[in-house]
Amino acid sequence: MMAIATGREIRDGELAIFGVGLSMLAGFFAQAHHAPNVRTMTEGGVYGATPVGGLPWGIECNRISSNATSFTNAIDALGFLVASGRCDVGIIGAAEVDKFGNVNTTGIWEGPIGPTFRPPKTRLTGAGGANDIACGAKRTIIMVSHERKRFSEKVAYISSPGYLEGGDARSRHGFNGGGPAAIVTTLGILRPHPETREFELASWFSFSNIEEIKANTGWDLKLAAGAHEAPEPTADELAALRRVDETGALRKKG
Amino acid sequence: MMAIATGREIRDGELAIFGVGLSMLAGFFAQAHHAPNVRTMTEGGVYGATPVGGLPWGIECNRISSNATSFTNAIDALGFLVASGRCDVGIIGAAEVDKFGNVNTTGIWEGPIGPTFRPPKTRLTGAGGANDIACGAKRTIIMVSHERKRFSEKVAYISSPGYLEGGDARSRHGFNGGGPAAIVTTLGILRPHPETREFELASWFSFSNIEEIKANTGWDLKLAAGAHEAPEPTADELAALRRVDETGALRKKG
Amino acid sequence: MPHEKLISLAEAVRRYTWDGMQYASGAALPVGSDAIVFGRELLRQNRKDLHAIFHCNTQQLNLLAAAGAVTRAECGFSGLEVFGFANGLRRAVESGRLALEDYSNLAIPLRLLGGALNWPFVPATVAIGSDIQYRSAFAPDDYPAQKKIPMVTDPFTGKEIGAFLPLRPDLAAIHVTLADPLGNAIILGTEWSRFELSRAAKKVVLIADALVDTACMRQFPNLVRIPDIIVEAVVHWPFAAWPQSSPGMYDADEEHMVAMNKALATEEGTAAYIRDYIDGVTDIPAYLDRIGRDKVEHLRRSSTSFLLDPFRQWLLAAEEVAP
Amino acid sequence: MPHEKLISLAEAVRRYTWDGMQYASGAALPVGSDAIVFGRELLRQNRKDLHAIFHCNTQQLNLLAAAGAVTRAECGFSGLEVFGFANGLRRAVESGRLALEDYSNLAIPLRLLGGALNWPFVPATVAIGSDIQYRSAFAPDDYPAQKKIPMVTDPFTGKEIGAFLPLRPDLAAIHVTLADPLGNAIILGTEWSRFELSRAAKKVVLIADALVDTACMRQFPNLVRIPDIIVEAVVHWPFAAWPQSSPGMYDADEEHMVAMNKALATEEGTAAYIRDYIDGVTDIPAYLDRIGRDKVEHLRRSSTSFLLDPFRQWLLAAEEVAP
Repeated sequence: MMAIATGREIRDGELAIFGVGLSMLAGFFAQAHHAPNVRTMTEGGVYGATPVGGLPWGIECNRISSNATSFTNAIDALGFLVASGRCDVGIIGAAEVDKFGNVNTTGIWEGPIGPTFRPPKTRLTGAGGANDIACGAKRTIIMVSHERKRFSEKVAYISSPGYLEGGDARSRHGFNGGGPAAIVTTLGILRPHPETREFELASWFSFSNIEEIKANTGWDLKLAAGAHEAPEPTADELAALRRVDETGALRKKG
Repeated sequence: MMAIATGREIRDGELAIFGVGLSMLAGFFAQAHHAPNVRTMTEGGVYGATPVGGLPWGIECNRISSNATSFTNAIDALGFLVASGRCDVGIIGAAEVDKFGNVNTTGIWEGPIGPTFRPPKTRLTGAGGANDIACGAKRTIIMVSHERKRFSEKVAYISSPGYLEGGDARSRHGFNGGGPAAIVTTLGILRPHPETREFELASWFSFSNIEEIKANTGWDLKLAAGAHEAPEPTADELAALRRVDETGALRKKG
Repeated sequence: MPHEKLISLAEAVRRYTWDGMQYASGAALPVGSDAIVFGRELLRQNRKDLHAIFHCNTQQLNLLAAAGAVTRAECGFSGLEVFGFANGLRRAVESGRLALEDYSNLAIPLRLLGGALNWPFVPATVAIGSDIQYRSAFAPDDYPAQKKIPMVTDPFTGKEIGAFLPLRPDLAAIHVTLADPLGNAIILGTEWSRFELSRAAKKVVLIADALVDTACMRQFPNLVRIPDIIVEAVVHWPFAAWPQSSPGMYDADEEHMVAMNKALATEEGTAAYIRDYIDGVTDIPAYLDRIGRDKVEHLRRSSTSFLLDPFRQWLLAAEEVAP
Repeated sequence: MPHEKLISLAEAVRRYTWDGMQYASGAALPVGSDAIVFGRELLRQNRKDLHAIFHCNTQQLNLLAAAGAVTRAECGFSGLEVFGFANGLRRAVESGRLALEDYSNLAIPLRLLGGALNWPFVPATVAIGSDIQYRSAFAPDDYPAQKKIPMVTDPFTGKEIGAFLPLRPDLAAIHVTLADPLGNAIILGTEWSRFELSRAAKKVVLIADALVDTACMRQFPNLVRIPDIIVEAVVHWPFAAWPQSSPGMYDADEEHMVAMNKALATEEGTAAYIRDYIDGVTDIPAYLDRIGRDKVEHLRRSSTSFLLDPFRQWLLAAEEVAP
């Protein structure tokens, strides 16, 4: 459902950058279903590839190298096409996200870091290309498992900026991109309030509800204007998803 | 003689950038004679090429494309390898040069341009890669025909910087390169004074003399310490030159 | 086979150009590969007041300037290498009809890099300290020019270096050796600045000497430096760079290089050139006839032809590629 | 054939590395191609206190960190993609033995670009406004950090953006698919940042999965993105990236990826890994034996093998390439 909900955010003809795993599943699902002309890329500069024999496990896994039409490089993909503001939509993941859509993938400190930087208790993967996407893509979609520990009032470390302190805080930094348009979770979809930029509950999946989502969110989650249950996946959507995820490896997760 | 004298300035193993014509003849002469391991490049990012069937008439003339080992691009050649300060020696030409080794290849105004920029009476070719070489190469060699109108107290327009107003003026601009090491002319060789950076007569070719050179120089040309007649081309040098310039097209000029 | 992006030369010019636009040519070095056929069509469609972004001058800029179609130009080099001064451009500059803003051959691609990255400025360690920095043809009274290449303070050392204004041309008409109908392109010979230009321009049209099947791109993805996702349209036009060269495809027509430049030195010569080589030469057969079929065969026998060998099996025949 | 630059792996490490140096790996994406054999030899020669510049973490950095050979590292991404967290690196960071300075995946190649151009700083529109800018593992008390990514004022608009410090590593050990004995290299698969790194590093050593005759480079000069003029030495080592993949040559050994990362999670596991896979594995036959000859054949049957087809005719046999 998470992959379908994310895929619905992608429009036909857009230039879209995916990571691996669910993010790529969502992207290729969109391509197979309603966005046949979506222009796909990865941060490594792989263009024109379609998944063969199961989705790739890595951005440059040979599975994606076997039918690409172009290989370039990181400055091209993340710089010329993403940080420049040219990419329409990027999908990123998060270990922890806060109410302004800021993402932490760097570490868990158990409490604030303090004025002196110290190693995290648990080191995560760092920002990777997600920071560049979060800064540069016209809009981003954040995919994250809906657990209370992952939805914080304020993340310990901002690896990839959402709306920072909220409001127009992004505009102080000269980013070329617009910020997160949605947080798609295992339970529903959160969207930013148009002025405060605080994320609010916009829809819940049929198997969840407002109370469950609030209970799994670490801030006092508001209900967005017009919040509603998300439409169930259609038969067409499910068929498209199955075509993309031949091996079923990812479907079971999301 | 001009090609041989310029070639003598190039040392074995150096990274050297040439333009077309005499400059390339000088470079390939050096490679054929005393600098077999000189690493040659052009500003277009052509690497590993040796002249086949006569020297190329253009930097990307097909003659140089027919046996190159690598083609890259302008930022690589002029930026990464030259403006960076990595290139040991660059050879550039000049329509007009002044006593501090500043080069004009942009236009002839007949007198100073004045506070308002106006089109030149005679438009020349502009700076091209010579400015980048003049700014970035560890040292440059300027090749120019020794005529009074080409040797000015001050050029009307600095297309490629030598020592600007002399002394340590270059250091104000953050260039990565060192400036011109010699002006090799049709009559002899001028070198900069170590402190004032004014170009002085360092040697004259056997067929010329101090008086002729002074008469063809538009500033009061001083004699460098240790000025002397340049050694005659050796038989080995002449043989190497002939091997490089198979067709003889350029030899007659220089 | 999908043909979506294949359009005619006339259609490409109609659709993607307008009077007063910033028009960039994607070329190799001065007398290298430049889609001069695009410029010929610009003249047939009477485009005017162009602001030309040409890394280096080519015969295309020389022609457009001679014909009075360009009022502003930015270049790193404005000659024709061994063919001497570019007479058409020169005449337009000397008469004051065309303002030529001088940069260096590194400054232009760095400005394109900055445009591609959407940076507000690009650090400059070249083209500073000289009259390229101090003199502006676009702002002649600003002397020493403060706005052309202003200084910026390095926050690490406090020292000053220069800052270039990034370039984002409205359109880049980029010459490539091979393209597929989707818009993937292979360049043989140096890229010069075509990689950066293709990302800096707001729109990209490819002009390809030959078309190949997409299978060729899948065999050589590392050679596809311009991917379809950034390309609006593909125009197939053999000898698109003539009289200039295209490594792997054809040599320069040295005779025509000289004759053309000679013609562009005068108003009358330019008019005659347009009459003889541009007006009415609207399709490929007529174009190749005008070059001369013997000449075409001669130029094709280039010492660089072997560079094309690995790709020949995917070349599409004329009947497969008509848009 | 000139063999000047072909040297053994052991000789390359002896000649071009030292304790405390800035060491960069030239790699594809995280679990892509990285010359991990160079790191294995660094451990055999007991190099210590390395300052690692890795665009992304790889199994090489994971191994070097696990073994305690790295005290400082700069990365854009420090995981192992689907293989999870990099346990060796993670353990070194969490214990405080290794200071990991975080950047983003665009910040690192832009810093290499700045190093290659010898700019004093590089404009930054990413990695700013976040803790990547405000937190410095190398200067933990500088908070919010003023020196890691300071601000610079755009002279055109007066607005502020960030400024990255350029990188100029002492050595880059770059994994390439094919090299000739002169040092020209072809990369299959994305370059990631190997082009910029090869120009930013003070010295470059290539580690090639296979060697080819220079005639191959003359046939495909546009694929030669690393020319011999900037290369110090060439090491031939098949499966140089194992257990990682090399497009066209071999797939990743997923089983060993998992087992290796599991081993690096503990001191004991790391010691066992070094004993089993590094100590004494000093020549190519022993190395391939350790991988397992059946495994080697299996990994070679990659769905990307066709990418190598155009180059097979120039591959040099083992007896032709012994240094």
